Amino acid sequence: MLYTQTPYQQHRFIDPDGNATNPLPAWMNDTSLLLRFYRTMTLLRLFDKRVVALQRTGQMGTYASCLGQEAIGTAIGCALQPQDVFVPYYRDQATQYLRGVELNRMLQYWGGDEWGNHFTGGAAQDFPNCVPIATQITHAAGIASAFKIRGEKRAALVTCGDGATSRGDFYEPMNLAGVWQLPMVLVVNNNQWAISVPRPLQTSAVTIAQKAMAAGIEGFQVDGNDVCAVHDAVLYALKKAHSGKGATLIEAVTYRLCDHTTADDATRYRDHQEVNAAWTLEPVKRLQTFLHQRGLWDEAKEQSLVAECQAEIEQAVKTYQALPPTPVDELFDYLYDTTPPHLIVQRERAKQKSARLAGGKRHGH
Amino acid sequence: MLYTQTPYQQHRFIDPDGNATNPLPAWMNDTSLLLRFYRTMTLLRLFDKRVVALQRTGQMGTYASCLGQEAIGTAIGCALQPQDVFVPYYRDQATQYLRGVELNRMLQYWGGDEWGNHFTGGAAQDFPNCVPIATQITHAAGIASAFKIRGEKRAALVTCGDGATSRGDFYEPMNLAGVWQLPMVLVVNNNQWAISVPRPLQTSAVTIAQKAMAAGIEGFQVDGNDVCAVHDAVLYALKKAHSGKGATLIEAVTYRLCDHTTADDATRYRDHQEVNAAWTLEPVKRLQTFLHQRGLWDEAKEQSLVAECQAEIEQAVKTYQALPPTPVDELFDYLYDTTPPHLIVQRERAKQKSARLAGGKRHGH
Amino acid sequence: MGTNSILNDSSLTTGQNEPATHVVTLVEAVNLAMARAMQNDANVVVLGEDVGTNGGVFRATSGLKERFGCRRVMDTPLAESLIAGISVGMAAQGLKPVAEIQFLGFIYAAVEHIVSHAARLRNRTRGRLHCPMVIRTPMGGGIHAPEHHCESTEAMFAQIPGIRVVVPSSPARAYGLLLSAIEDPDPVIFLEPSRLYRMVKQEIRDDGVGLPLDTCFTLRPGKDVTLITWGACVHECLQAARELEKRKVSAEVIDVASLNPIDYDTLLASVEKTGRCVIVQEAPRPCSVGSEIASVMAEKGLLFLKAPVERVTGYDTPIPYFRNEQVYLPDVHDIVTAAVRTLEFA
Amino acid sequence: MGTNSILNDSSLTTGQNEPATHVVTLVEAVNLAMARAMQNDANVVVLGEDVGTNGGVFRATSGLKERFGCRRVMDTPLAESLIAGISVGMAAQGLKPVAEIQFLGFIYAAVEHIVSHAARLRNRTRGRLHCPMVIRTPMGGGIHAPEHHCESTEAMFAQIPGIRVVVPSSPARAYGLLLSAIEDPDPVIFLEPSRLYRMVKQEIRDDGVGLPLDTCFTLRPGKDVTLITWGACVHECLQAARELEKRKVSAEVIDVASLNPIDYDTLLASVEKTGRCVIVQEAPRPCSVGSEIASVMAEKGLLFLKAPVERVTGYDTPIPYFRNEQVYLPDVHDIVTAAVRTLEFA
Ligand SMILES: Cc1ncc(C[n+]2csc(CCOP(=O)(O)OP(=O)(O)O)c2C)c(N)n1
Ligand SMILES: Cc1ncc(C[n+]2csc(CCOP(=O)(O)OP(=O)(O)O)c2C)c(N)n1
Ligand SMILES: [Mg+2]
Ligand SMILES: [Mg+2]
Repeated sequence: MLYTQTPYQQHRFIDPDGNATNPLPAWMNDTSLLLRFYRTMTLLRLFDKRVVALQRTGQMGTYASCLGQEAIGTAIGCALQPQDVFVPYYRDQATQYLRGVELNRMLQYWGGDEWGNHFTGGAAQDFPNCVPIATQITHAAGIASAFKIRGEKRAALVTCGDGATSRGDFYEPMNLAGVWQLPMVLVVNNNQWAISVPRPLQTSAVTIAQKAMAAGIEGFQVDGNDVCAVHDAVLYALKKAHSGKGATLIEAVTYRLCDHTTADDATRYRDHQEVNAAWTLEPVKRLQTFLHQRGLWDEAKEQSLVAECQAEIEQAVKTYQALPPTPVDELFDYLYDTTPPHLIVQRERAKQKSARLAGGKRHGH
Repeated sequence: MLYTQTPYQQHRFIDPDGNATNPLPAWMNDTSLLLRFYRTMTLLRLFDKRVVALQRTGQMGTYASCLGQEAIGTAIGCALQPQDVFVPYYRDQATQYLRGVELNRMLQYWGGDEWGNHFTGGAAQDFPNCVPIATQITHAAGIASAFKIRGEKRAALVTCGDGATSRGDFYEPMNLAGVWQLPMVLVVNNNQWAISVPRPLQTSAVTIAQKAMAAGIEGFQVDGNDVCAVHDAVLYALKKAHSGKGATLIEAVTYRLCDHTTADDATRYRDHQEVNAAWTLEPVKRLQTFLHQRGLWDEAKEQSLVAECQAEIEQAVKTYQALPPTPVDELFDYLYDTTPPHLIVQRERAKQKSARLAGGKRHGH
Repeated sequence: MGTNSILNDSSLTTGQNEPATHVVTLVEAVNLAMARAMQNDANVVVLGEDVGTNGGVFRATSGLKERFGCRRVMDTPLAESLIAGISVGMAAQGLKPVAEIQFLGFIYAAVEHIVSHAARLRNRTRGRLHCPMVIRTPMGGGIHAPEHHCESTEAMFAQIPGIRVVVPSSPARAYGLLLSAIEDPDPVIFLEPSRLYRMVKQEIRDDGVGLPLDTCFTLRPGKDVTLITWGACVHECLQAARELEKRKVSAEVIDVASLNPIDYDTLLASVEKTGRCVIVQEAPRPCSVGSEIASVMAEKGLLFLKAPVERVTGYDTPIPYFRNEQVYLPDVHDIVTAAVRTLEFA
Repeated sequence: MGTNSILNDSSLTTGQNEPATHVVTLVEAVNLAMARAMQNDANVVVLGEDVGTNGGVFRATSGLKERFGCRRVMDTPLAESLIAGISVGMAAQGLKPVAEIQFLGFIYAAVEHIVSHAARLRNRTRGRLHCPMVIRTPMGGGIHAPEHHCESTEAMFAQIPGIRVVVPSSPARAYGLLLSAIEDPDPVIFLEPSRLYRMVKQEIRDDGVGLPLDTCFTLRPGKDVTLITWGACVHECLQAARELEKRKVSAEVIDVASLNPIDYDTLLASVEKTGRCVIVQEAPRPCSVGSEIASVMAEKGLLFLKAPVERVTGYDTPIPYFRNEQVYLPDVHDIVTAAVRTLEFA
């Protein structure tokens, strides 16, 4: 693990074998939080598997799994405050879940329905997934600017991948965050691959964290497979943001154990050895071992947790599968605040057409 | 003067009082080169003044003067090899002049005529001025890629301003230059202002040079008012590029003694003291003093040089003023390699219209 | 460009008494509208390159920073994608950013944030988030400016569902339309014809009353031919109409003003009345706003068109460097000739 | 997406003997054309995201890196503005870059380099420098893809003077048009309908012969009504023509193929013959390629149009997420209905 200039030095608390690397921070005495980490990561791993299965059986659109990267989203989700705004990319299921986005809503999004972005409760102000790579970082800088302008003690936390760091939308808002001392936290999920492009072909910077120097802000790496390390780093950065001390870039080093998406076949461009090696570092097992050693976890607990998660997931899948398609009218109702005349005409045509298509389906031609 | 990580350490050879700061590099024994520096800077300073006068009297369009920044363009122009390609922004009159772009052609460009971009001779492959800020850097990376792909010992040297460093087009190609080890030299004319925006509002990075770390390439500052310092730095970077050792970012620290352009009024946003202080550091006087001290320059030489430059400039102004406007046909002839039918029709209409307008002018209505 | 802000006008700074009237240029009207909006709504903020101390390169934001402070009038680093993208974030948080892009020719880097985000945020989130932002930028030729400073690519935005595109052609419409654009809950691209910035002065009442964004403005009634245009060409069309009057031709002149969505009803009603349609724009033809209007005539106007639709436009080339720009810009003669063609058609 | 490159075909790798014929899909034809161009001209290089080892997310560049090496088939960092901008630099240096933008929805960041540089370099330098580059990108809906992967914003480029915009609708046209696009000395935006990538197979002769970029393709002669379209909709139009035939209506189907510049002569000649014009596109209407074609009919067709021009298009909204995309995409029924309307008009 490499560093860049920062007062922050805690890049890891739990090593790959699940052993603590002292000293541990006080907050790690909160076992309920540690168990919440574990539950979330377990749930997400099972959820991911289920969604991929749905896709393979034609019940789901293209899906981006977060296999192997659950620690990052979990750590962020548990660190964010209610008043903060989360700006995801598209591998942030764990954070979204912890922010209160229902699993069935995530299914709805990946299933091709705009209502999947209609978050409520704690996530009501969070941004939806962002497909155009890195653009969400600029939005986060705007959100952080709004907080600064209004003098609110809130932070915008935004995520992106390692590939995203090659885009102007990574540098421009980070530079602004430096000049305007914005309450922004940028967490890079460095999973070593951007689809088929390995990290070394993305940049020759030794670390992604050092890119913070271009913006004159603080940046550092953490072990992205150690949920505690990521959590502590995010706590540090959020505290800094909330107290008006500016923005932070956190590079969470992990590995994409899954294909890029269900539309991808990673065997075309990377070999087994690399993936197998990465499996020895993965975050869920690591935390489990750690909890075991502390007597906080056992086989029975594991089994009931898995059963509980399965049930929650199946419930979400049922809800998703029962959803009728969005009425096509909404395509026109949410485009402008007041729908202009020509769209009202088109809305009628669209309704008739969808009726025709439904009829067509019914009569099977 | 601050540094970033680099083996290169020669940020200054001539201090503001014209005194040498030893040790001087061998190439500085080449007095003819030193005199070429001085002649070019003197010519450009006089040229600039003349063009502004033309603009004030309605004989020229908006013009971006390089007052105070002559050392940078001069140093670059004398360091570039014929096989290299120069990719300017729009304050590079000195480099363009040394590359063989005639003064009257520069007048033609700023005077609103595309032929002002039709360089010949040594500049035939150079890019024209680039108005959309920073975009030229990406083109330079493409040119450098072509050299690398073809295995040619050539470099692309590109310039930009301090404001340009806030744009994606600054970071993206610099990052690529790192990954692909491109033969590219990026010289930032840090003249402290982007129109009315002072350098500290552009970025909170302590130096612009350190932005090179984001791309994993070498970057450093030089005294942009010391033509010898800039020249030595560019020689170093070009040698590196020619020998396949990759790209360099050079931050040349100087000051924009002029308004941003003739359309700007800098008194609205910066005060006299700052400008006056900057005048004590300006490059032409500095080199002159240095040459004096070495017995290479005297009042008589100065007078004849000024006269010679004035003559050259007046000749260029005459040529420019004698130019007829470009026939409007060319608007259609150079759009596509083969002009499509609808444009041939439009070309006829355009010819008739320009005849009408000319007629109109003649008859004064 | 040296005119000073009229914000020193005390009647304005103390927004108490009777709304003041001012005789202003178009750019001053833009300035007045922003000042009024900022005074009425603390959520309105202004951002862009050189909009602060310098008051904008055309002085559109002159005096705003002094009056409302640097937290509400922000000089950004030099990055258009950034300006558009942070505006999306600010707007989603309930601010009403009014961003300046220094020239339309520099907006292209911002297209991704406009098309993929600003235009879609409401729809993608089914109304959970929306984007009340305005991007102001000068457009068009005729000011002897350098290359890239004279673009007329309004169609690039007029074709995007989910945003509005508005072009004022007089100080009064600049004031009223900009106020409405700022109040509008959806993103608006507000294109200011730089050629008009200081062309005419007009008395306007600074009463904070906006003009509708969903209608064209019929500037001159007529019965023989309809001249449809927007932005700077409005003035050539009005002159052309006067020319035509001398020839006993009554031309109706319509300023489309809102290019997206377009008020088709007014346009169709006029052409139904006159039977003749001349569309005038600075932009090249292909896939332009003029194409869209002409195509609606082709769909709906076949029964009442007495002559083919005429388009008077720039050539299908980039606008030339300024030494030749006059040949490119539609002028009164071009418009009159086209109108006469529609009248002589049989 | 798992099909393998057909470059293993030896007759191709040793370009000696009789040009081989292959039965290929559209995406395989694209692959063949690039391979042929790279074999014939060492200046042709391919770049983009995932175009190397992965062979492109649709496998369009599959096998090229293995065959021509990583200096001619370059995986770039993830940055579209970069991809377009370095292509400009490479092209100005005499290379012929063929850049892939992974989806049309991600090209927006590249608009500045396309509009302000690629399209103008020749004109700005009066022919001293020019820009022989191709940007390939998949377009359109109908493949159940995530948001931003189904755009039809061809008009954004069809309106830009100085570039070409080409859309193939069959494997043979993909092969021939792409070869010509790569050979063309000017920048070409080459839009590949992803819905067609694997829809049909067709036998093509890999003879390196290109198809003209300045003509439409009349795919089906007819005398009663002209169906004008491009890209994926070509197939719905051909089906619609067959439907209409059952009703004794003879429909001419024209694939515009080159959207900028457009071959207006062929389109006008056809509508002059049939008197009826139905334009079909996936894109929304405002300022679209369909608008441009309809407007030309309004200018030139008044005397021979027997019915109003009909436009069958997507709605003036973004294309919905895939669960509703079928309602958005023009289908055979929509086209037949519009054609019948033109025939019943009186
Ligand atoms: C602007 C843009 N370009 C290209 C794509 C296609 N694409 C989707 S994901 C991806 C790779 C992203 O890699 P990274 O940033 O490392 O995130 P990861 O998927 O690895 O988590 C690409 C190229 C896109 N979605 N947006
Ligand atoms: C993309 C773009 N945005 C805005 C402008 C308008 N503009 C012209 S010069 C300039 C400031 C450039 O400052 P800097 O990069 O420091 O160069 P300098 O002029 O100081 O040498 C701006 C904003 C432009 N030309 N291009
Ligand atoms: Mg990645
Ligand atoms: Mg500067």
